[in-house]
Amino acid sequence: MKISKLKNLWHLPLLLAILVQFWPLVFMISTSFKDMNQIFQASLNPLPLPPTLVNYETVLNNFPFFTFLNNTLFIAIFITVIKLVTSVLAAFAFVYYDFKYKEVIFNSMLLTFFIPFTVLIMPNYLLMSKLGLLNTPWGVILPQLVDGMGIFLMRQTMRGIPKALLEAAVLENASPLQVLYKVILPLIRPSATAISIFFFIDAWNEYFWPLLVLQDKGMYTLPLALQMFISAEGGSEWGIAMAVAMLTCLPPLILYFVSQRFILNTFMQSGVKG
Amino acid sequence: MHKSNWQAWLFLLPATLLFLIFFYRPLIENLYLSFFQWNMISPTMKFVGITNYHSIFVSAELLKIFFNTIFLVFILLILNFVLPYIYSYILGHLITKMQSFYRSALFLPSTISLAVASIIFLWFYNPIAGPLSIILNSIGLESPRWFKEDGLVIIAIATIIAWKSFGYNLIVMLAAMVAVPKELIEAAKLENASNWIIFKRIILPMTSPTALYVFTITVVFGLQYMLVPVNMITQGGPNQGSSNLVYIVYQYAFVFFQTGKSAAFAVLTMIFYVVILVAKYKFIDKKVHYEN
Amino acid sequence: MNNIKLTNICKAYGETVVVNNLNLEVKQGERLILLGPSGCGKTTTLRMIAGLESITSGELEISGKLFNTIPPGERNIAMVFQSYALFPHLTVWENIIFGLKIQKLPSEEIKKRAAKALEILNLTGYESYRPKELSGGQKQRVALCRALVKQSPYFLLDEPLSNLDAQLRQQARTELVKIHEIYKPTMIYVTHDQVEAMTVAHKIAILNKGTLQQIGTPKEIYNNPANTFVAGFIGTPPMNLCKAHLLYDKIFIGNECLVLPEKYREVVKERSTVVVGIRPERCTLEKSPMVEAKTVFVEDLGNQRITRLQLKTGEEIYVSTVDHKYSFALAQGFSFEWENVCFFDVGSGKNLIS
Amino acid sequence: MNNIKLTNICKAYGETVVVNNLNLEVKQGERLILLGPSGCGKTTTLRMIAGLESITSGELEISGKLFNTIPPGERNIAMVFQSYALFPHLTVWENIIFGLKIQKLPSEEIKKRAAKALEILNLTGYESYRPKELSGGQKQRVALCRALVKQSPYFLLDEPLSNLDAQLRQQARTELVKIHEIYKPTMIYVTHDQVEAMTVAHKIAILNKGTLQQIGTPKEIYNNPANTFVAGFIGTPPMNLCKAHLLYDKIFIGNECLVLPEKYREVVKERSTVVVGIRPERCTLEKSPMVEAKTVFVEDLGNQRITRLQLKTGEEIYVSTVDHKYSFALAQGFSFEWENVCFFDVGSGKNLIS
Amino acid sequence: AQKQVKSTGGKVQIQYWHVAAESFGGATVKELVADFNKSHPNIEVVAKYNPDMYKGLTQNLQAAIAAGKSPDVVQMGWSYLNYAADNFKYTDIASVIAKEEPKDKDFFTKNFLPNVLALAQTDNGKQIGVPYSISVPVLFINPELFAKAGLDPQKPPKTWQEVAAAAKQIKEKTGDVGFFMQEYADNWAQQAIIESNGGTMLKKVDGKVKAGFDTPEAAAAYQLLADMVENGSGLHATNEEGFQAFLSGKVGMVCTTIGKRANFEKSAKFPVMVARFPVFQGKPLKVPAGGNFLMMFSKDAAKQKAAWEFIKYLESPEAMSKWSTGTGYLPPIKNIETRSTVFKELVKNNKNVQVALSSMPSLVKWASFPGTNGLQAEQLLIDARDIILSGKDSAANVLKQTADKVNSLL
Ligand SMILES: Nc1ncnc2c1ncn2[C@@H]1O[C@H](COP(=O)(O)OP(=O)(O)OP(=O)(O)O)[C@@H](O)[C@H]1O
Ligand SMILES: Nc1ncnc2c1ncn2[C@@H]1O[C@H](COP(=O)(O)OP(=O)(O)OP(=O)(O)O)[C@@H](O)[C@H]1O
Ligand SMILES: [Mg+2]
Ligand SMILES: [Mg+2]
Repeated sequence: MKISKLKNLWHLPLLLAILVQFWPLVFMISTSFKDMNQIFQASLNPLPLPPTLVNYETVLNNFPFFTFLNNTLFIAIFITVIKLVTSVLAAFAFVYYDFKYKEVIFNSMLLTFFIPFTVLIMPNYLLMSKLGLLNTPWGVILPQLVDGMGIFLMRQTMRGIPKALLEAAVLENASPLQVLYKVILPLIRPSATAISIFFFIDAWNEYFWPLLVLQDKGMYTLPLALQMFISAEGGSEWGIAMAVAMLTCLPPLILYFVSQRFILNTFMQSGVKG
Repeated sequence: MHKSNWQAWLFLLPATLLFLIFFYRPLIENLYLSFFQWNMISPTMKFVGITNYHSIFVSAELLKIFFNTIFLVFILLILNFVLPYIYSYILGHLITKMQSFYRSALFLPSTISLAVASIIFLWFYNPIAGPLSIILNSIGLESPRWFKEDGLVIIAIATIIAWKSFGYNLIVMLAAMVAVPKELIEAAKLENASNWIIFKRIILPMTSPTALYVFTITVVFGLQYMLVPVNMITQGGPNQGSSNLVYIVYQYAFVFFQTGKSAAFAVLTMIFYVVILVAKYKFIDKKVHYEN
Repeated sequence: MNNIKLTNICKAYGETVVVNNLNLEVKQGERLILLGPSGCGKTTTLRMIAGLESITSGELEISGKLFNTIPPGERNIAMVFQSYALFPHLTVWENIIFGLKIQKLPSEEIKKRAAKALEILNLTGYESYRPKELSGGQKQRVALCRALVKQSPYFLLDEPLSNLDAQLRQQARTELVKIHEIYKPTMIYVTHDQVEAMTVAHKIAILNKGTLQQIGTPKEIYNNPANTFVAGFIGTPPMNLCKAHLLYDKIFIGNECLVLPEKYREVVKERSTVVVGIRPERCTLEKSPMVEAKTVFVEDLGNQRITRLQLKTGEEIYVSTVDHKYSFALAQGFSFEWENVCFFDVGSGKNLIS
Repeated sequence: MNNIKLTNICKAYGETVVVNNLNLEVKQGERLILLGPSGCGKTTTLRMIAGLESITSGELEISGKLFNTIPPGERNIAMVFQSYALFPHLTVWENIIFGLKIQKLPSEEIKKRAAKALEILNLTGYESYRPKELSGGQKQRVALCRALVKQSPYFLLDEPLSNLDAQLRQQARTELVKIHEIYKPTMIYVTHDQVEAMTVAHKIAILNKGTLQQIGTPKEIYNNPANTFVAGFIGTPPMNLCKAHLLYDKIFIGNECLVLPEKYREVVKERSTVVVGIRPERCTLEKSPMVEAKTVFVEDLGNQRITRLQLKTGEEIYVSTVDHKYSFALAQGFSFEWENVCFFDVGSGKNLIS
Repeated sequence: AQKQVKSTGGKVQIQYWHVAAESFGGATVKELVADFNKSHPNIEVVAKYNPDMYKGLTQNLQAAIAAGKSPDVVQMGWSYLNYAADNFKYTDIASVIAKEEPKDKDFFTKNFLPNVLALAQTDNGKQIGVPYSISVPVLFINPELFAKAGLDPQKPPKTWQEVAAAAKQIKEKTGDVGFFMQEYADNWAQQAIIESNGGTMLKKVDGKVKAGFDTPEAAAAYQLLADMVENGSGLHATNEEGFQAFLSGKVGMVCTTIGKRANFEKSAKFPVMVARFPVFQGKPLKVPAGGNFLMMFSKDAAKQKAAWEFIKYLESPEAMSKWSTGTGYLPPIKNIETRSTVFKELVKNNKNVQVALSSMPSLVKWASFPGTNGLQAEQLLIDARDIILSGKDSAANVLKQTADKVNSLL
């Protein structure tokens, strides 16, 4: 094919999109290295001159940053692990067994993915309150332990395994758990990893539900800690807020950078259809 | 494949339980609560019949909120459905270099917390001191009050959501784009078809199932994501200008402490969704080309 | 007595019957080949025997015991899948001992068996390779290996060679027969490749649309097809089938009046029409032929020429000749010998001789 | 003069050269078949001609004009893809008229052409079907139809029959030739099926690893392969190739001392070793053979028997016989006629005669 | 952790809920609690921060009470006074004093001005808590922008007419915005301007509370703000945006709580000045008290006593000075300048605090909307503010309509 110069014009909209998508990140990074004065003087200038670590120092010295970090980690990891387990088990049932109303049950699970979370918050909040789980990590964790999308993605991944492999294992007298353990899990590991990372990032970033459930600062997750610095009665501390934002975004970003190929491929291959 | 029902159920048990408790039970409870007047603390709940629904339907609020919802959905569809569609075509079929770079880079914001995004955009849209206003000023325009004008506020909120979910939608669309067999496009090229014709006559129909999926998640995720920026930036203002069917549920429950009306709104919202889903199956699915 | 016996086996998916009243017996040490067009139910039959598919009705007996409801893992059947079904995350060695480990055999025994099988199949040295590092032929041997180590008396193979290219295929099927001769398991082998069927089988069972058409030795099937379906299915080009009218001792093939020998008149009995079948390679092109015909088209395959002739009735006949034996350019038609002709009933398609 | 001419065409992906210095000419109305093992560059060559792949170096002339940089849409070439490349969301009719509509032909003309093509290909009545509702053979015909309606003087086909089963394939290729005879386009046809190549081609070009091995009529290629690659590639079983030592007028095949006729001594010249090639069907099994050999294995394919013989040197020879002609059980070896023997250079593999 | 009140080793443990974010008094709370715990070995106060200000705290309180785990001492926002009185089972501090510590019986009269004490009383005069933090609306000024516009920052506008004129001048001379009034999700600052023009927020008709803001005075006050926005000299934006703009030097005056003083002084690149909340020509100054008062929710006697001890400590001049320094709140107690040397110093050194203190005698109650729909009614007034400021309709019309709606809700 003739590669014309015109073809390169298509890069323009893409570069524009990159610019738009990256601006907020650049702003966040640069502001986090500016002191109060710089922030309000030159908001367009991305280069903090001179860069200062004062915001990070404040965050690390004056705030229980590591408590927030621990809380977030605990909640996100717990959710990720359990969600992975529930999704894998359910997806396995859908892939391995044939039972009555299979598709109906599957669809009713998938459907939950389409229910807006807000519609559920009040009853769930009341439940947490009845169980005495408000202001505990468990209150945050419980309603997030299962995910229609997760089951869907897992099932999709497992469907990619040739049925003959499972049958070969069955012929060798492998029990369902052995099939899951010895055949399916090793085979879907890359996708499962990607999906878990996505679970983790989602749980890590969750803002709204923890905001309702957690009241005690000692319980806070990082995204919640953020709003301590914005719209506070005493006024907003932009530099500090951006430093916290940076620290909040860093783990997901690192995870993404490390595993982006997996993640993108998993979404590309899931062959989602409505 | 294997018929042991009870075994299958054993594997399904954890997920099923959790779904029942945290997804299906609340739907029912909403219906129940919507017939009562209550403030979440008082030990007694007052049965009021359909009063809550009645007061919702007679208020002017409902219309505005409904309109806001539709408008938000409309903007989101442009930003998160049409735009990714076009971009995925460019990315999948029109350029040959740097594909994976664009892919990775454009997906990146999906990993960022919406709370962070909201704060950054709050600054971005500042009508006096924000970068956008500085740019607008420099070309002689005055920045509008993004978060204080009806309509504009919805657009501003929508851009925050778009920023977050553009990448994911793009990737999903892109997957469908590249799944269109290269040979089909080449066959069309041999017939001297232009890029536009290829897009219109081949890509569009062949990616329609995925497009429908992206369409749906744009609506669903959009209304879900909206909660964070609205709560952090506008609290539904100005004058309910950024409120919508989903936010109002939260507002009545946790700002006004009127569980009955909140629940009633939740029920209405679910009905709205069901209508959309049914409409999707009835009208849109017919026009979609499904491979299987 | 490690035989496999199917009695009136049926399989239906909802309304559609996929295997219909199948009766089949495979004796100990025998190689039975299931042959048939795509979708005829070969795989389904195999999977029912393996227990991977439930049996709708009928009885499956293995070694004289009713096996209908025994779970697949307990049937002690070794199966080689069309796609080999090697576990891609395991090495050759791990693949081979997968089942033995689940059976919890002593590790000494496992090692012994696996080493032996690897040696027989010439795979020693490949133990730590992963399937994707192997060629098609090697993969196929690993799959065989995994079946071998089970030392199961029953071997089921579902188109084990279909993924190989022509050259490898020939090698592999020779190997397969060799291995069978060593272990002598009772073997059922599915294919839709005729050459494979003809060369490997002790007995061939031909299926069509879920119904058994014929079961017999390759020779029987080739020379004496039970009906027109089998006749048209076996051989490339397949047996020529054309309608012939009968009048007293005369038979009209392509409007040509021939005398039907006494012997065959008993076969066709009172019929006024019959379908005659002659294999293309049993026809000869002649200058003064028994049946006159026009040469329409000649395909030269190098080692063999296919001549398409058109009879006066418009019917077409293929004649296959080895080119350096005949001068076909002058041919005015074809001849044959009566003993090479099959007679089929027009309605049912049944072979009237067998 | 609708010919296609490739001069020194090369195609490289980065460092790897996929097509190497290819020279090829297809005359108007000719059917050229590109044959070669998988990955040899057949598809790439075709795609360069269609303009779907850029040409690294060399010249592509179509009708005498340099076509290297003309965009594919303007070349007016019809192409049938291996996978058919039917638009799944369009009906048969819409698929066929897709290109015509883009060309903005008057709708009368479109209708006329499409109806004609549908009729020729026996697809009338299927206009409103979608590709997924068609069988493999029908799909293939729709793809052909789409190419036909263009009434383009150039036809490129990339393994158009590879997805069909044996029976259909035979039908389809006859049809294809028939259609070609009607329209007489200049045609390049890619396949790796030999039977197809032998029966369809006016000329065959054999590629290996991007390099042209031989170009000639099917007969030339079969009887006189240019080198050992072609010899081993064409024919099932392929030509027997074995090393022979020469001493004065003697030639040693399988340790058997034979007298090489004068005529061939000139061919082999001063060489002390040579590779001799004999087609399996040109060998005969004899009780008192020219070359003694042990029968290792006999495969009965019904219409033909393949006998594997082992020479004293350990080399193996296949002999293909039509079963009712020879009694092979008593065979002590095989004979052949010198005129059927090819001689190849040991180093380069070149045929010494041609 | 939600350790409920447990008596460990004879210690009474009580919970103190506050809204002091880390950047706004959080450290002071810590210091005060530590200090108290040290000096009261038999009591242990556990402090708990509640995000999202008083709304957040009220939400949490709802939940805690519903779960039967109410805290002991709570910072309650002034505007939540009626809601708290109606919906929460609080502990009557006066009766605790009478029962447990009779010696403190004149605590209230001794420490507070009557107008300040009244802030924590319901409409029928019931004292439901103790005033703790007071903030007043003031005018923050950017003197550099003033100078640039040819205005004298030393003579800040005293009346709203002057504010409007100054804003206009700033806009015309510098192109920057002249004025911004805070737009929190409450009507606090707006109440100040309405009432300073002689309007009211709520009125009582036949013992029932009705909207009182549909008067010409209220409309005029609001219209003045709307006109500023209309002609470009005033800014209508979210709070955060307004403050960002001010700190970036792009707004001349910001009307907001004195509580922002410390943050503004630290963040702005110019010397922030504070002026008193302006008045309308010839009308008295009325500023609603922002901040909070302390309420008690202890149930058993021991904890009630401990809670009272703690409240007394928080209201002591020393603690009060620390609190005021740490937050910028004004102390509600009488004569603090003379009772605490720390505070004396603070006032002497910071003119801005002085200015704020001078409006203390003009304190009035922050209007609080009663009833189950009270919060929703207040939201209506917030919505009205948006409509008026965006210039969609005249203030008079909007206030009238809103009053009708509010009346139907109340
Ligand atoms: N799960 C199923 N539900 C319904 N029909 C099925 C199912 N599985 C197979 N069939 C049908 O049963 C018939 C027989 O299938 P089977 O796989 O046994 O064919 P086969 O002889 O192995 O064909 P091939 O040579 O193509 O492998 C086919 O027509 C197929 O469509
Ligand atoms: N885009 C590409 N980049 C690098 N190598 C390529 C590319 N496309 C094809 N090749 C290589 O070029 C060689 C020739 O490919 P081509 O598709 O022409 O083979 P072919 O002869 O058509 O084979 P087959 O019979 O399998 O279709 C192959 O080795 C292939 O791996
Ligand atoms: Mg099969
Ligand atoms: Mg190819």
